[in-house]
Amino acid sequence: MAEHVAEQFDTAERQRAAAKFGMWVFLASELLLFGGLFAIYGAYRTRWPEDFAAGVRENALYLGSLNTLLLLTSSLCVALGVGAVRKGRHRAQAVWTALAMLLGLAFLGFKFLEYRDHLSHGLIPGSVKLAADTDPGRAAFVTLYYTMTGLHALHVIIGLGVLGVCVFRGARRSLSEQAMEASGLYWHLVDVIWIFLWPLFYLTYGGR
Amino acid sequence: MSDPSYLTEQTGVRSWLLTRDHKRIGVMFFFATALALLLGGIFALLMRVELLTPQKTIVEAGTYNRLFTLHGVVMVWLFMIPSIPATFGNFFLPMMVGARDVAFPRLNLASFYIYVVGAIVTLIGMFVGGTDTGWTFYVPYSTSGAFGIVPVLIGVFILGWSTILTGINFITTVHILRAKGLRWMKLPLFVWTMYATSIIQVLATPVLAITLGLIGIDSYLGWGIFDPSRGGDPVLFQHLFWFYSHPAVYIMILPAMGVVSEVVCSFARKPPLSYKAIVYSTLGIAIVGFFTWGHHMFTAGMSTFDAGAFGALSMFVAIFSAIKVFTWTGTLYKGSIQFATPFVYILAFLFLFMFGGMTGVAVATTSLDMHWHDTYFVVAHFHFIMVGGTLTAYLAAIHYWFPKVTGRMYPERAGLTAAALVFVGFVVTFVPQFLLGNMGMPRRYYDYPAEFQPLHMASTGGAFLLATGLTLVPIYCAWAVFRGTRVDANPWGSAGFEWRTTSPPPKENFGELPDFERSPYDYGGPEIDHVEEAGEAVHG
Amino acid sequence: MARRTLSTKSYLAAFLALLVLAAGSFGLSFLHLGAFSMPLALGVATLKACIVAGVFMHLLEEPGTRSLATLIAVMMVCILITLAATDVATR
Amino acid sequence: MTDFLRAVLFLPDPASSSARGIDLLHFFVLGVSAVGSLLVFVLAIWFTVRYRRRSSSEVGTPVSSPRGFEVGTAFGMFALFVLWWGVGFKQYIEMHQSPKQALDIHVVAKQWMWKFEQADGDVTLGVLVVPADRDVRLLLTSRDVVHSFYVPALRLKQDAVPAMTTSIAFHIESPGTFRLLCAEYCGLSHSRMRGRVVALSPEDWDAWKAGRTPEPVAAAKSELEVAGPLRQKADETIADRGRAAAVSHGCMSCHTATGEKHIGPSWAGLYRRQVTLEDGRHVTADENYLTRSMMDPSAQLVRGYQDVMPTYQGQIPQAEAAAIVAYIQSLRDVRRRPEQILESSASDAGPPSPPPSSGTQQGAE
Ligand code: HEA
Ligand code: HEA
Ligand code: HEC
Ligand code: CUA
Ligand SMILES: [Cu+2]
Repeated sequence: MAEHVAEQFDTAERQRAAAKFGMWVFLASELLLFGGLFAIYGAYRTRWPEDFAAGVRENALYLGSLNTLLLLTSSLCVALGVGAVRKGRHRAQAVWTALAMLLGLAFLGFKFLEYRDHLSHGLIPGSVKLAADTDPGRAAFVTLYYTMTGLHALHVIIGLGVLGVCVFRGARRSLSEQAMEASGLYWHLVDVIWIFLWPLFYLTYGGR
Repeated sequence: MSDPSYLTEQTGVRSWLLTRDHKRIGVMFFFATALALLLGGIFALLMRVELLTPQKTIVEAGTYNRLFTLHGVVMVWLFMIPSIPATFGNFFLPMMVGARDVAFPRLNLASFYIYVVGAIVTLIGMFVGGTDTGWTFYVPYSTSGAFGIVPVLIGVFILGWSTILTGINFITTVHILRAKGLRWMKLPLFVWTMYATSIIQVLATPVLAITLGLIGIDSYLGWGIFDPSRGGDPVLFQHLFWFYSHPAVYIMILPAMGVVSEVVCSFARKPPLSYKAIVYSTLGIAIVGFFTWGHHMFTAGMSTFDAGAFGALSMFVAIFSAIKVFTWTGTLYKGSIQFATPFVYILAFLFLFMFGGMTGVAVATTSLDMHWHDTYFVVAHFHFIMVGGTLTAYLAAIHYWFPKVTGRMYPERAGLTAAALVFVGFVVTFVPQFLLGNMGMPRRYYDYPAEFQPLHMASTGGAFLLATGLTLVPIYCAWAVFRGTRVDANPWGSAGFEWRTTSPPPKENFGELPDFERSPYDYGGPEIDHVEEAGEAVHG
Repeated sequence: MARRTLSTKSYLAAFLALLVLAAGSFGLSFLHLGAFSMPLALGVATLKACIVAGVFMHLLEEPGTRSLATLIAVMMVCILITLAATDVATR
Repeated sequence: MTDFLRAVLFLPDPASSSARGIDLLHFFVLGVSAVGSLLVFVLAIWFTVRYRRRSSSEVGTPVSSPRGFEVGTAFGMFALFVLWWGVGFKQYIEMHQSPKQALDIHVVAKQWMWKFEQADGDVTLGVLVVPADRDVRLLLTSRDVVHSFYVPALRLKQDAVPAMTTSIAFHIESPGTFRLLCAEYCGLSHSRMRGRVVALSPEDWDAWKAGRTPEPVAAAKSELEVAGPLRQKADETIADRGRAAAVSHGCMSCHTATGEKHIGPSWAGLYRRQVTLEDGRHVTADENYLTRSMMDPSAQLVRGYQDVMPTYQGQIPQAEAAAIVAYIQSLRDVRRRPEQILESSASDAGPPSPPPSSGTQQGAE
């Protein structure tokens, strides 16, 4: 289908460039949104290195790593989806994107299991128990864990919504290349954030 | 009139409220932000009246604390940050890059409504919640109050997204929609400042959003991220808050600097002394401005090491502003200077901004800030820049572009009278505040020791003079919209792109696209070679 | 259209590289690396992020300004983290 | 000359030599700013008159900036600012260094009152009584929100932050009474959170320590609106109260005051020593370290000990925590047992600890 070009653009090419560029700027903004949390993590980890390492050690290493695998794979699927739409193969696009969504849902499912496990161990942010029974460093770790992965999970949910629209419109062959690319960019950003959350919350218990 | 302008092309309330025309959105933003200015000004005057006497004058302590919070929040987030970018930026940025509209017109309209919703939520939140934290929301005071500050936080959070969307729109427009032949280093200087402002908006605002979100969580759910009784670090909150709020002061001043560059060149009818110097210093401010936030925390218990680093970086960023001030002044040399209201405001700007900025460097001097921090000296510093600098440039912009936006001229005599009142009123209001700071008068004080009273009385008197001057502006402007003399396309004889179309412009901005290869600062005239005579005269 | 387009093959190669790096990072976490574990893990993460950005997000296809914009954002985040953490460390 | 400038700038009379030094920088900085801004203003106005437009079609003559203009401006400004920064930062560091032999006073701020505790148990509300011509160091903390200790005559200000100990030093030259204000917004009565700093002559100081109330102190108290007693001469010193608190919180089941090592390190001779941490870092056991060791012990584990000490965050009231710190300070000169000296000098790779000073009031018991 011929793309509709809005009046402010000379060509469809420019319109496509604008959509993608705008998305990039938005992603830069999103990066800083997480940046604030990373700064808090950095400051508190500097202050309580031991507590944080201990906190990491107690997190579900295998579940978290499985989740990394899921998100990386979903990113590949989205990238293949974009490749497909560029070649005009809308069907393939819808399939790849749907697959990515499935992986994303699985990610959320495992995340949910992890949260449930933590909560059942009394690691409830803000609870009196957490404040009273744990060292402040441990409590800070737990709180940051929920805040950072929680905000990330929120982004996964939004990303799933965006991808859902892409599947829907792809199936009806009414999805423009730029819309798919922009949606894909968003999903990849969610992946990139997780690439950093993974070591911060699951891997770096080194030391002892 | 032959072709309909953007004002007459469609009429009716709906055609305004649902418009995607960047010019109409700019006009709507203008009315909304001017209303905010009025509101913030009323709060300021109430505060000034209260401060007439050392004890209670008209309100109780609790009310006073809410007043300065309202004043700060309204002036910063409802007025100053969107003021120039969302009104004049929206109106002129697409014209100045030769585009028919911004890149994402629907997003643009959305950001207007997000602003309106955010503003309403913020105001209602503050009245209902009785927010009395000051605009800085320092923890643990903000998270310990019996009244929820959560509604205000949500309001400011929403306003932040409006700012971010505007920023994304502008950056994309400048990158993608420049007209053929318009190269980066030929862009009007106002576009450059809007571009730099947008970068800050996009990169700094999300940090505010997350920080406010966290104190919302702290005070509502009690997670204690910044709560010292749970091991949280209140000083860390200050780091995050100022990581946004210091760059935010450059969101407030950079657009004003863009206006100054445009008006100076137009009114002297010559290119700037050095185009490159202005462009690079604009970008320099936008980038280095991110590294100086800690200068608000010299007495906060921050480490001595950080204090030294932030002090040095703050002085570094001031150099860019210095280059700009000297370049503007030098631009006047050998100009053909028209003396009219916008230019009067520019003269005021040069003086007030420079002194305000230098006092900024003064408070950035670590040992001096030990005395000045949180006193009226700081209050005077930032009012010199925000009122004497930005508000003054905003007024210059109103008068300079009035004929372009409305197709009519404001009354010059009234304009000059208002400008004189504003300048005198301003000096009388805020110079005494420097002295109060020196004497040791802390800010956010409802009661004060009696010996501070004479200076406070002078300040209050000045505030009313200032308010009188400001009130004149909307009155004669409203008159001029209907009764002012009609003007042709380019009443100032400017070379700027926006003056190369009819006044008011048509919906598509340009009937016939002008030649964008001709610089917006090209007035003809022989290029004289630098150095010799130019040299001495330029150095202040 | 004069743009370089990344092929399906390059996506798969990138994915493979990501898997290898992830496995490496995972393996490293079992070694008792002490103070090195953090910089190493973050270094690998950065590399992975670059691959995702370059290939999946097509930064390699785009004009340099996109990369520049991203770099500036990344730089701001780093500055924020560094100066806030030095304060805590040297207070 | 300086007095004249002070009068013009409305600066209060300085009460210390560092305030005098700061004033000099103050004059220089504000002078340069005012003169510079006025020059630019006058120049701009002069250009406006000199180059006013004479006909409506006239245009300006393009002038490009003289060579080296931007670079010259940048370097000129840079040199000027480096000067300010250097002088200012030096002064700043001096105010934050702890002088040796200083009189330590604990300041506890709360909404909306100042409480001052000296090591010998003198507690005053609202009025800080210090000897003139002597180094004084304040150790500030807050019980609720952030406050700021501000004495304009000293050109000095320091925030009091909950769960943190900040410090600031000053030296008042001659007897006098100075205004104290709270400079960080702290709620409803922030503007009434005021007090006085009274510097006493040696005779008056002795009288004060002997339990009398010298005239300047009484006058300062009567100027304040703060109700309540001026002074609570505690029956015991702050260090005594610290000992009691330490016992009641169970510290002594793991720590000793005599130098023997127990589950935890002994507190004897701990204050101001270099402590070697588990991760190899060396820190000085100052107030801030001691406070943090209580509130969050596992953040800085001492080498050779288990991470068994519970956190006392939120369990010890701020005042008692400060008292315990004072108690540990008072144990500074208790000799450690030989085996412990051996043990610690073996692990002390860091620089030698500063020589203990005896002039402090902590050992008064
Ligand atoms: C538009 C807003 C704006 C701008 C542009 C600035 C610009 C600057 N500000 Fe300001 N500032 C505020 C708004 C602004 N500020 C606000 C709102 C606060 C209070 C916040 C609160 O606590 O509520 C504040 C507070 C504030 C503080 C904290 C004070 C305290 O609380 O103790 C400091 C400290 O360093 C500071 C420094 C600076 C510096 C170095 C600049 C520099 O960027 C200035 C650079 C400009 C110049 C230096 C002028 C041009 C220079 C020349 C022409 C050279 C002249 C040469 C000679 C005279 C020889 N500002
Ligand atoms: C943009 C920012 C801005 C502006 C313009 C102003 C304007 C003014 N401010 Fe404000 N001020 C702040 C930002 C601003 N302020 C901030 C951030 C604080 C800190 C708050 C805090 O501590 O948390 C502060 C604090 C502050 C204090 C300190 C309070 C305290 O610490 O106790 C005082 C005291 O005098 C004061 C006074 C004034 C006065 C007299 C004006 C006057 O200039 C106002 C004059 C304006 C009017 C009277 C309105 C007239 C307008 C119209 C009639 C409509 C015009 C329409 C058009 C021109 C189109 N302000
Ligand atoms: C269960 C035993 C135990 C109790 C009870 C205990 N501590 Fe400790 N404390 C330790 C151990 C073990 C260390 C050394 C390891 C470390 O730094 O955490 C220590 C270290 C310290 C240090 C740092 C000493 C140094 O040499 O640097 C201070 C200060 C301290 N404790 C204060 C207190 C106070 C105050 C209390 C009571 C309110 C208290 N402790 C209660 C076991 C205890
Ligand atoms: Cu205490 Cu203000
Ligand atoms: Cu600042």
